Parts: sequence; C-alpha cells; structure tokens
Amino acid sequence: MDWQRLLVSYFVGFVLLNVLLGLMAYMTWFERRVLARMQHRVGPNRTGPFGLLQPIADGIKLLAKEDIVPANADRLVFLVAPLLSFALAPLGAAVIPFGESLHLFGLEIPLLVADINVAVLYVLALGSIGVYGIILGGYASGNRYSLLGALRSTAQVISYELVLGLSLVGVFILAGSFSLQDILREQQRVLVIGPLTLPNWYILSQPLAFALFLIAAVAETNRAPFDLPEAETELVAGYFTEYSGFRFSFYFLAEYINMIVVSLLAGTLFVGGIDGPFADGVWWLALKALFFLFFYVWLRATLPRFRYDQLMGLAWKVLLPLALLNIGLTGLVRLWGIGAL
Amino acid sequence: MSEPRPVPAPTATSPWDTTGYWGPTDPEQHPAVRLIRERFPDALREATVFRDEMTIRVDRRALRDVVEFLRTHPELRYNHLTDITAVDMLYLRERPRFDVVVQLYSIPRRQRLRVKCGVDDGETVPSLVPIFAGANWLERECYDMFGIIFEGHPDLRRILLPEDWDEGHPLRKDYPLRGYRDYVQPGFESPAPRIRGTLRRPGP
Amino acid sequence: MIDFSQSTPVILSEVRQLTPTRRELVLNMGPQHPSTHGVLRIRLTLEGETVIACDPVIGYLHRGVEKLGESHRYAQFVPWTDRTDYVAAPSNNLGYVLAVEKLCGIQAPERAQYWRMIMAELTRLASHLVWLGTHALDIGALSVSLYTFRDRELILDIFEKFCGARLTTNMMEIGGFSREIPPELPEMVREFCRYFPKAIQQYEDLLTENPIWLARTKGVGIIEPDVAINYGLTGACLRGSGVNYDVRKAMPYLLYDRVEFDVPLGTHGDVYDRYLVRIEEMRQSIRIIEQCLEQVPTDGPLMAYESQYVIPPHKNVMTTAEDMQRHFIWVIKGFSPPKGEVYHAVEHSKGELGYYIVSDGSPIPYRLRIRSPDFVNLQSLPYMAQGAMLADIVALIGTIDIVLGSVDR
Amino acid sequence: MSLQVLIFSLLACVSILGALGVVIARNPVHSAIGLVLSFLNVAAIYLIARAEFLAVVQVIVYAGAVIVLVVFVTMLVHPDDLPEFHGRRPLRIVTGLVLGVALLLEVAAAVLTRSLSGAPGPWTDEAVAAVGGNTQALGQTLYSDYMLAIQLTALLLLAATIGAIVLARPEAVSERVAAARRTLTISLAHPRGLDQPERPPALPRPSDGQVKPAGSGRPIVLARSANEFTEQPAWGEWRTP
Repeated sequence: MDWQRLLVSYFVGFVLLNVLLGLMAYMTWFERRVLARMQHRVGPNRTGPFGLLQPIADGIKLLAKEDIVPANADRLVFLVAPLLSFALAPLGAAVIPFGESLHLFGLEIPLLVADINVAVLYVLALGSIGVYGIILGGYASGNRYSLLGALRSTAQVISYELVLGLSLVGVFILAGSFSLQDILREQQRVLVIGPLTLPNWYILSQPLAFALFLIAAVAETNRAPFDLPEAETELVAGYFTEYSGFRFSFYFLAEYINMIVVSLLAGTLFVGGIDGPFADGVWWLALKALFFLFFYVWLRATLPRFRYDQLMGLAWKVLLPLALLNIGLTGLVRLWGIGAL
Repeated sequence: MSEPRPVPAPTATSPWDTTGYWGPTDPEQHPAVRLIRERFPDALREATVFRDEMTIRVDRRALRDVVEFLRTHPELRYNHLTDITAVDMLYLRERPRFDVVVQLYSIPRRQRLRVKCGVDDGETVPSLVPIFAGANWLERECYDMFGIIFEGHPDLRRILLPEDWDEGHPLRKDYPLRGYRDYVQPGFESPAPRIRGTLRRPGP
Repeated sequence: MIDFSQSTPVILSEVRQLTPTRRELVLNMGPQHPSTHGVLRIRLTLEGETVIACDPVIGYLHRGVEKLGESHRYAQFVPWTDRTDYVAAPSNNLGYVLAVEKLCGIQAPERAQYWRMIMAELTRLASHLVWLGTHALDIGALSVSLYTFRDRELILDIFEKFCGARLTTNMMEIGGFSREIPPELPEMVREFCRYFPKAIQQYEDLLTENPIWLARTKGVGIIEPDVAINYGLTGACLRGSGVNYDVRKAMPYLLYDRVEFDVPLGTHGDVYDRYLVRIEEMRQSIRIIEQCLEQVPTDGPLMAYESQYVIPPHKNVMTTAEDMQRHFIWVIKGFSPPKGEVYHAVEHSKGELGYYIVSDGSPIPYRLRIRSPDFVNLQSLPYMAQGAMLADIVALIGTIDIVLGSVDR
Repeated sequence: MSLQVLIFSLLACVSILGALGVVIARNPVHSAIGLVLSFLNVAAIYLIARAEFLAVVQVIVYAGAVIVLVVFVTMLVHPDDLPEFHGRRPLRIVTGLVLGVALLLEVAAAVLTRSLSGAPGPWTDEAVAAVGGNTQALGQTLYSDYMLAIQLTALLLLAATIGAIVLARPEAVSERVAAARRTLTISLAHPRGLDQPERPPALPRPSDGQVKPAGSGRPIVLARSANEFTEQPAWGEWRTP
C-alpha cells in the first residue's frame, strides 16, 4: 500500500467534498435567482449583497429547527434514510477528472480522487443505491403520501437508470473503456472532417445518446418535469413530507449535489470535460456544468409536470427503444465502418 | 365632482316586471301551469307571480312526478336543475313548517320556473336524485340545514356541518344565531356574552 | 317517464363505506393540501395510482353566511357577499344587489350599469387569472402562476382606484354607486385592455401547444354534455361540454344585450376544452370592456332614483334636511322591501351565481339563499375522477375552478 | 496482518452481521436492509480482489434492482397477506436448520477442495493486463467461450419479461373502476338521463365563421346568440365524438 498516495487521495477527496458542499449551497442561490428572473420576480436579495448569504441563513435555520419523528414512523430507518441519501450523493464526484496532475512540493497530486477503470458504472451503481434513501425514507415515515412518493420514486429511478446506463453504452463502444480518464482522453483528440477541425466530443458523434442522457439524468435526479416523487401539488412533498429540520435538509442537499454531479458527468462524458479552446482546465468543466445546471432551472421554470403513467410510458416506450437503437447503430458503425475515426 | 344632477323620476312600471325570463306572467297562459293542471289536477295547489317570477306550489307527494313531467314534456323541457333549497316558514304561517323550493331552468327554451311544496317536520319529500344527479348535494345541504328528509336519496348525510353535529339544523328559524351552546374562544377564559339570545325580528 | 317503483335505490352503506380491498389504499387528500384550493378534503380510494372512488368532504370553511344574511339588514349583507367567493368579490356583490334591486323594483341608472359591467368583467378576468395560475401550478407549470398573478395586480389596482379595496371590495351598492367614478379610471381600464391580450398570448405560448400540458389535459375528465346538464353544471364546466348556456346571453341582465360578444363552447368536454373556453372567455371579456368604455356616458347619475330603498347622495345629506332624515332612517332602520320572493342569477366567473331572497316585508331578509356555482360544479368531481390517475385529481379540481369560501359559504 | 486483511475481515464481519440481520429481523423491510448491507460488503470484497466490474454489477443488479423490488413488494403487500414470520412451526425450524447445515458443509467442502487442489485458470494477471483489464477479459470470455449460454439466458429473460407483462395486465383494475363507477354515480336514473326528449332530426352544425382554431388542432365554437347549441352540444351529437 502506498500510504502517500492514499493520503493525497484523501486530501483531494476532502477538498472536493467541501467545494461540492459550498457549490451546493450556492446552487440553491443560483436556482432561486435564475428562477426568479424567469418569473418576473427578484429572488433572495436581502441577506448580504445580491442575497449571497441566503444559503448560509437557510442552513442555520434548518439546523436550528426541531427534528420531528412521527409517532408511527419506523424510527431507526426514519433517522438513517436521509443520511444514506446524503452520504451517497457526493461520492459520484470522486471519479470525475478535474484536470491534469498538479506537482506540488515534489508530490504528484492527481486532480481526481480515484481513477477507477469502471468509473461510469460506479456512478450508476451509486445512483442505484441512492434510491434507498428515498424508498426507506418514504416507507419509514408511516405516511401514505410518503409511501406513494417512495413507490413512484423507486419505479422512476429504476426505469430511468436503465435508460441512463444504456444511453452511455454508445460512448463506451466508441471509447472502448468505462474509465472517465480514457473517455476524456478520447475526446481530447481532434476530429478533422474535410475543412472542419472539430474536437472529438461525443456530443457530435452521439447526439442521440446525449439527448437521452440529459432526459434520463433529469429524471434520475427527480427534477422538473420529472419531479413526481416530490410532486408538491399531489403528494404534498412525496417521500420527505414528514421530515423537518436538518434531516429534511439532507434530502435537499442530496438533490442538489446529485444535480451538480450529474452535470459534471454530462460535461465530462459528452462535451469534453476540461477540454476547451485556449487553455484546458477545470474552468471549462465548471462552465459546462454551469450550463447544464442552468438548463435544469430553465426546465423547471418552463414545463408542467408529467403524469406518472406518462412518465413511465416515456421511459419504456420511447427512450428505451431509442437507446437500444443507438447502441445498435454505434455497434454497427464501430464494427464495419469508421474504425478509422 | 359636480352638483347632483336632477335624477329621473321613478318609472311607473319597474323593468323587473317585464323581463320575461320566467314565461308569461299570467298563470293561466303559462304552459307549465296549464299542462300540470291537465296532467296532475290534484297536485297543483297554486301558481303565483311576483316580479315576473312564476312560482308553482304543488303537493309534496307529487313533487318528483311534477318535476319529472316538467323535465320530460316536449313543450316544457325544464332540463336544468338550478337549485334546491328550503325556507323555514315558522314566523309566516302555521303549517306546514317548511317550503322546499326547486328552481328549474330550461336551457333550450331559456325559461325559469320555481316549484314549491310545503312540508312539515317529520314528513318527507320525494328526492329528486332519480331525475337530476345534481340534486344530490343540494338535498344533502337542505337536510343538513333544515332537517328535511328526502325520501329515496341514496346518501342523505350532513354535508357542510360535521357528521357528528348534534345541535340540530342551523337554518331553522328557532336556531339561535350563535348556536345553542357557549363556546369559549381560544385565548379567552369565558364565553363571550350574548347580546341577543335569539334573533329578534323587527315587525314588518 | 321513469317508473320510480321499479328503480332500486342504491344501498347506502355500500356507497358510503366503499370498503377498500386489500389491494387498495385510502388516501385522505386535504383539508390541508397544497392543491385542493383551500380546505377541500377528498377521500380517495386508490388502486396503485388509479382512483377507484372519490368522495369530496366539504364544509371546513362553512361560516353560515346564509344564516348571517337572515340576521343582517339588506345593505349590511353586501360585504358578506365578498367573503363567499373572495377571488371574485365584485361579481358576488353584483348578484346580490341585482337580486335586492329586483325585489325592490328599482334599477340603477345607465352609467352605473355600464360601470357595473366593466367591473364584473374585470372580476371575471381576475378570477380566471387566479384559476389559470393555480391550475397550471397544480399541473406543474410553475411560471404561469406568477405571470397571471402579476397581471392580476393590474386589475386589483383598478379596483383599488375605484373603491379603495383590492380583494374584498364591497364595491356595488344597492341602487348603483354612491361615489363618483375617479376621472383617471377609464384611461386605466383602457390601458389594461391594450396590454392584456399580449399577456393572454404569453400564457398561451407557454401552455396551449406544450406537449406535456396536452398530455395532462387532453382526454382527461371528460363530461358528456347530457351528464353536465344532469349535474346542473354551469359556467365553463357546462360550456366546455358544448352546451350553450351563459346567463349574460340567455337572460341578459345589466346591459349585456347592448354589447357584442361570443360565447365560447368546447368540442370535447375535457380539461383542455375548459381551458380553451376560459382563455377565450378572457378575450371576450376584454371585448365587452372595450365596448362598455365606448358606450358609457361620461356624465350622469350613478345612483338610482331617490326612493326609500337607496342611500341618498352624500352631498345632499350634508345640505338638505330631507335627505339627512332619509339617510338617518336608511342607516338606522334599513329599508323594507315589499313582501315576495325573487331569484336573480348572474354569470359569475365560475358559473351561474344566484341569490334567492324571500322577503317578509321587514328590513331583514326572511330567507337568503346563495346558489353558488362552485358548490354545484364540485359535485361532478366524483364522476370525473373515477378511473383517473391520482395526478389527474389535481387537474380536475383545478378545472372545476372552485373557491372553498363559495362552496362552503 | 496487512491492511488488506484487516479491511477484508471488517467487510466480512459486517457482511455476516447483515446476513444475520436478514434472518433475525421481524420486519421484512429491515430484513431487506440487512441483505443490502451484506451485498454491499460482498461487493467491497470483490473490489479488494480486483474484480471491479463484478463489484459494480453486484451493486447495480442485486442492491440496486433486486432488493429494491423486494422492498417495493413488501411495502405494497398488505401486512396481513404476508406469510407468518418466524412462526413457531417446528417443521420449518428443522427444515431451515438442516438446509443451513447442508449449505455450510457444501461451502466448506468447496473452499477446502479448492484451496487444496485448485489449479489456476488461463487468466493470469499478465493475461488480464494484456487485454486491457479484467472488464475486457470478462467480456471476451463471456462473448466467446460462453456465447451459447449468454444467448440462452437472454432468451429466458425475454420469455420471463413477456410472461410478467401478460400476468400483470391491469384488467382487474378496470373492472373495479367500472363497478365503483356504477355504484357511486349517485343518480338512480343514469346521470345521462335515460329519457332524453326527442331531438329534432337535423342537428345544426356550427357554421365556418363560428369555428375558431384554439390550439393543438382543436377548435372551439363561438356561439353568437343564446339560441344556438342549446338542443345539442356544439359538436352536433350527444355522445362523445
């Protein structure tokens, strides 16, 4: 065991976790401001300049609130479920490469926590365990709205996880690897088609997969228009109806961290991650992720909510066949034709 | 803004007497009165007009048949049940105590009609639910507020008041405005004093 | 002719309990629920997410308005009508004062009638905006509600300019208006009429062709026209089913026979049709307001002729002894309409709003009945809900357009 | 004791604890949680053995899908419908014990014989590295040596899927809805009215000027006067078009 590398990894992970939590807090601020602008409102603007201290105020408020456990709740599960959700959310960021290695004090510090060669599958696996936070929270609340929300969420996450995974298969076929490092390396190559010189971003060669990934990612993170598990107009708040105080905020944090992780993942998988004109670097990834986050907010401001059966129908009748089609086409292309690419 | 201008003198006949949305103001010429008199000679009690509004009073046992006839007859076709309500006639006459008032409207003929029947405490009125699905809640409200039993109603229970309300029926005239019991409001130690025990009605 | 002796009554206990089987779940929706538009409570029997049965439980906002009406003098009751349907208060005022005027046999002067029409149509717009916003919010379109409430503010500004209040306006008086119209009001209304069609277009851009909106509303909650009539529905619920009944057209009150407008009718009777009908109604309301503004006399009396039934003009109270006495009597004793009973209906934004008043010749109504459209329209919810999905319930509550203050009274 | 062994022992212990929890817990959902715990630890053990792909698949398939379905079903099923948990039936206890002991013996035998006489397979570390990692190695083996088995499994799963769809057709729901609709539609006469009056034979259709396209290919009809469309809805028929 290389203790030094392990320590460096822990250090990078620690920094990343904190950055992620900070970003998450300001993601709520960003969402509220952007949403307010889209809806002819002002948004939070009283706490600090431009309301920048609002997330901190919210955090303090949530921490100071009473932690209520309903009488007929399954107590232990009720208490643990939000922690599960919250703990799993930032883990996905561990495999995302934020740039080339740094050299500091004679140490080589890689700008990612862990280089797993099944990185993408690892993220998917995290998503599939993350559903336990929701389903157990809904079950343990002893509330029928929560139960319905949990059921919806389970069905939704399983279905869309399938789409999410299958939409990525095309990328795997082209890259020949599950590793994000390899996928990134592939994308940093330059594609020359006649007079055009393009980056080899997979959004160009896999546009269908990109669209599917985007839709499935919105559904996977339970955001509008797929926010059925927490559809406030039908199920009050879905699986976290009974939660209050900081346990509620754990679900809240988990949702936003998931959004950020998925945006980072989309940026890395399809639009070249840290790759960009002028100078590669983490800022390009941040910019791309910010665009996806903006897209999330934009969707929420624009679209009504699907009905449950329509949502499932969309996943199984439209998206899944399209994903399979994409895999078939990509496989054929890879097999017969354009191996030269 | 300016000095009050001379206002027009009161017109001899009010416009409300001639709007004509209730059919002819002469009961003898009103088709509903004529046809009911032919079809149910025993049931029709009287037909009155106030401000152009035609009111037919029928026997309570015949109410459902009359309404059904009014709805079905090709010359009448009162196919829209606007309202069912009741009036507690406690201070106005001896018996019967209540009037059940049914407001009908004919969409194709654009005419209204009011059908009434008297009912005493303990008597029942045939329910109109078999004819109009919309009568369901209206009759439930009537039962809730006046305690009038509609015979044949499939689901006659209280609607606006809680199901376990045990203080009677509030729109009856002998029901005090503030109820029979004294309720202590939250934040107070004793119930607010009653200024008037029951509603005193000034004479006409 | 139905042979009533042959029809078997439904067994009550079966209906009421509707014992859920083991596969089914009874969900109590409300009275505190974000999308029941107040304190409506619905007992839902669900199989998965499919609604097997639906039993609305109402009365959580019952304040006994009818009983109160039977203990207040005629003019004292006008503010209470605001509180029945509080998102469309002037229309409630209008229905009540028209019923009392009919009872007394008086009529407001032409100018007051035009202004009443303008205010009633503005109320319809305000109420439809609240409906559209909340309906869209229920279905998940967050932004539309904020846009509609933004534009509703403009209408409330007009109300405020007109009478000083925004929500519960207590705007109409028996006999007309006792205060002069503010001189800048017509221009405010005109300005609003110029602006508002663009706003409607904005809502339509967001919703009308939106595929998710279509998926959520098309073919959901169909009421066939004969069923709609049988349930006694009125307003957009009836017209969405294609039956032409609009009190403004069918039995014009005020001066609705002098303005041109069309009654929009739906062609399928589902939630989407009712949405289209209401959107078109908003356009027609703008048309009516514009015509009223053209036709309304700029000068003239606003109160009915001087009779015992109306409050004397404020100026005269201070200057003439006779009017001061009349004012004193009107305020202290009220006025006594003739004995009789009247029913008068107006086209409220939700449907036919009727006031049935029985007078025994005293200054207090002997019986005051409010036929509220919401109460009757809400009855069709169980019919529409059976077999729908849970998420459709909120769309159905939205499409009926209820205000619980008016349902429970 | 190296770090790896330490971690392995920890994972193994937690895994066994989870498995014990499955057996001991009285609440079926708690049992499922124990099972997930056990699975996750097994996945971590795979990771230590450098079988990353297997580990991730273990998590996705078992923890992420199978147990979620188990929890799903347990939540949906009415508690009364569940078979009695840990009932004091001696036969069950004896059967469980016998099966458990048999399994233990089997596993022990397998482990012992394997460690005693096992031979390394063709996939040595070098061979795995040569094809680019154990994921690739697994893929190559599965899709070349075990092609037939894979295809048969796929076929079997397809058949199972179709079977599930056939079994889960929601006809029972629609029947119940229809029954409720019949019962709960309060009017004794049908709400549509069994007794609609005779209608005039020629139903007027809206003229062209009255039809206004409103959205999504659906028009609305603008009635000019109060006398139109009172006998019939604007689309001309009583029934839904």
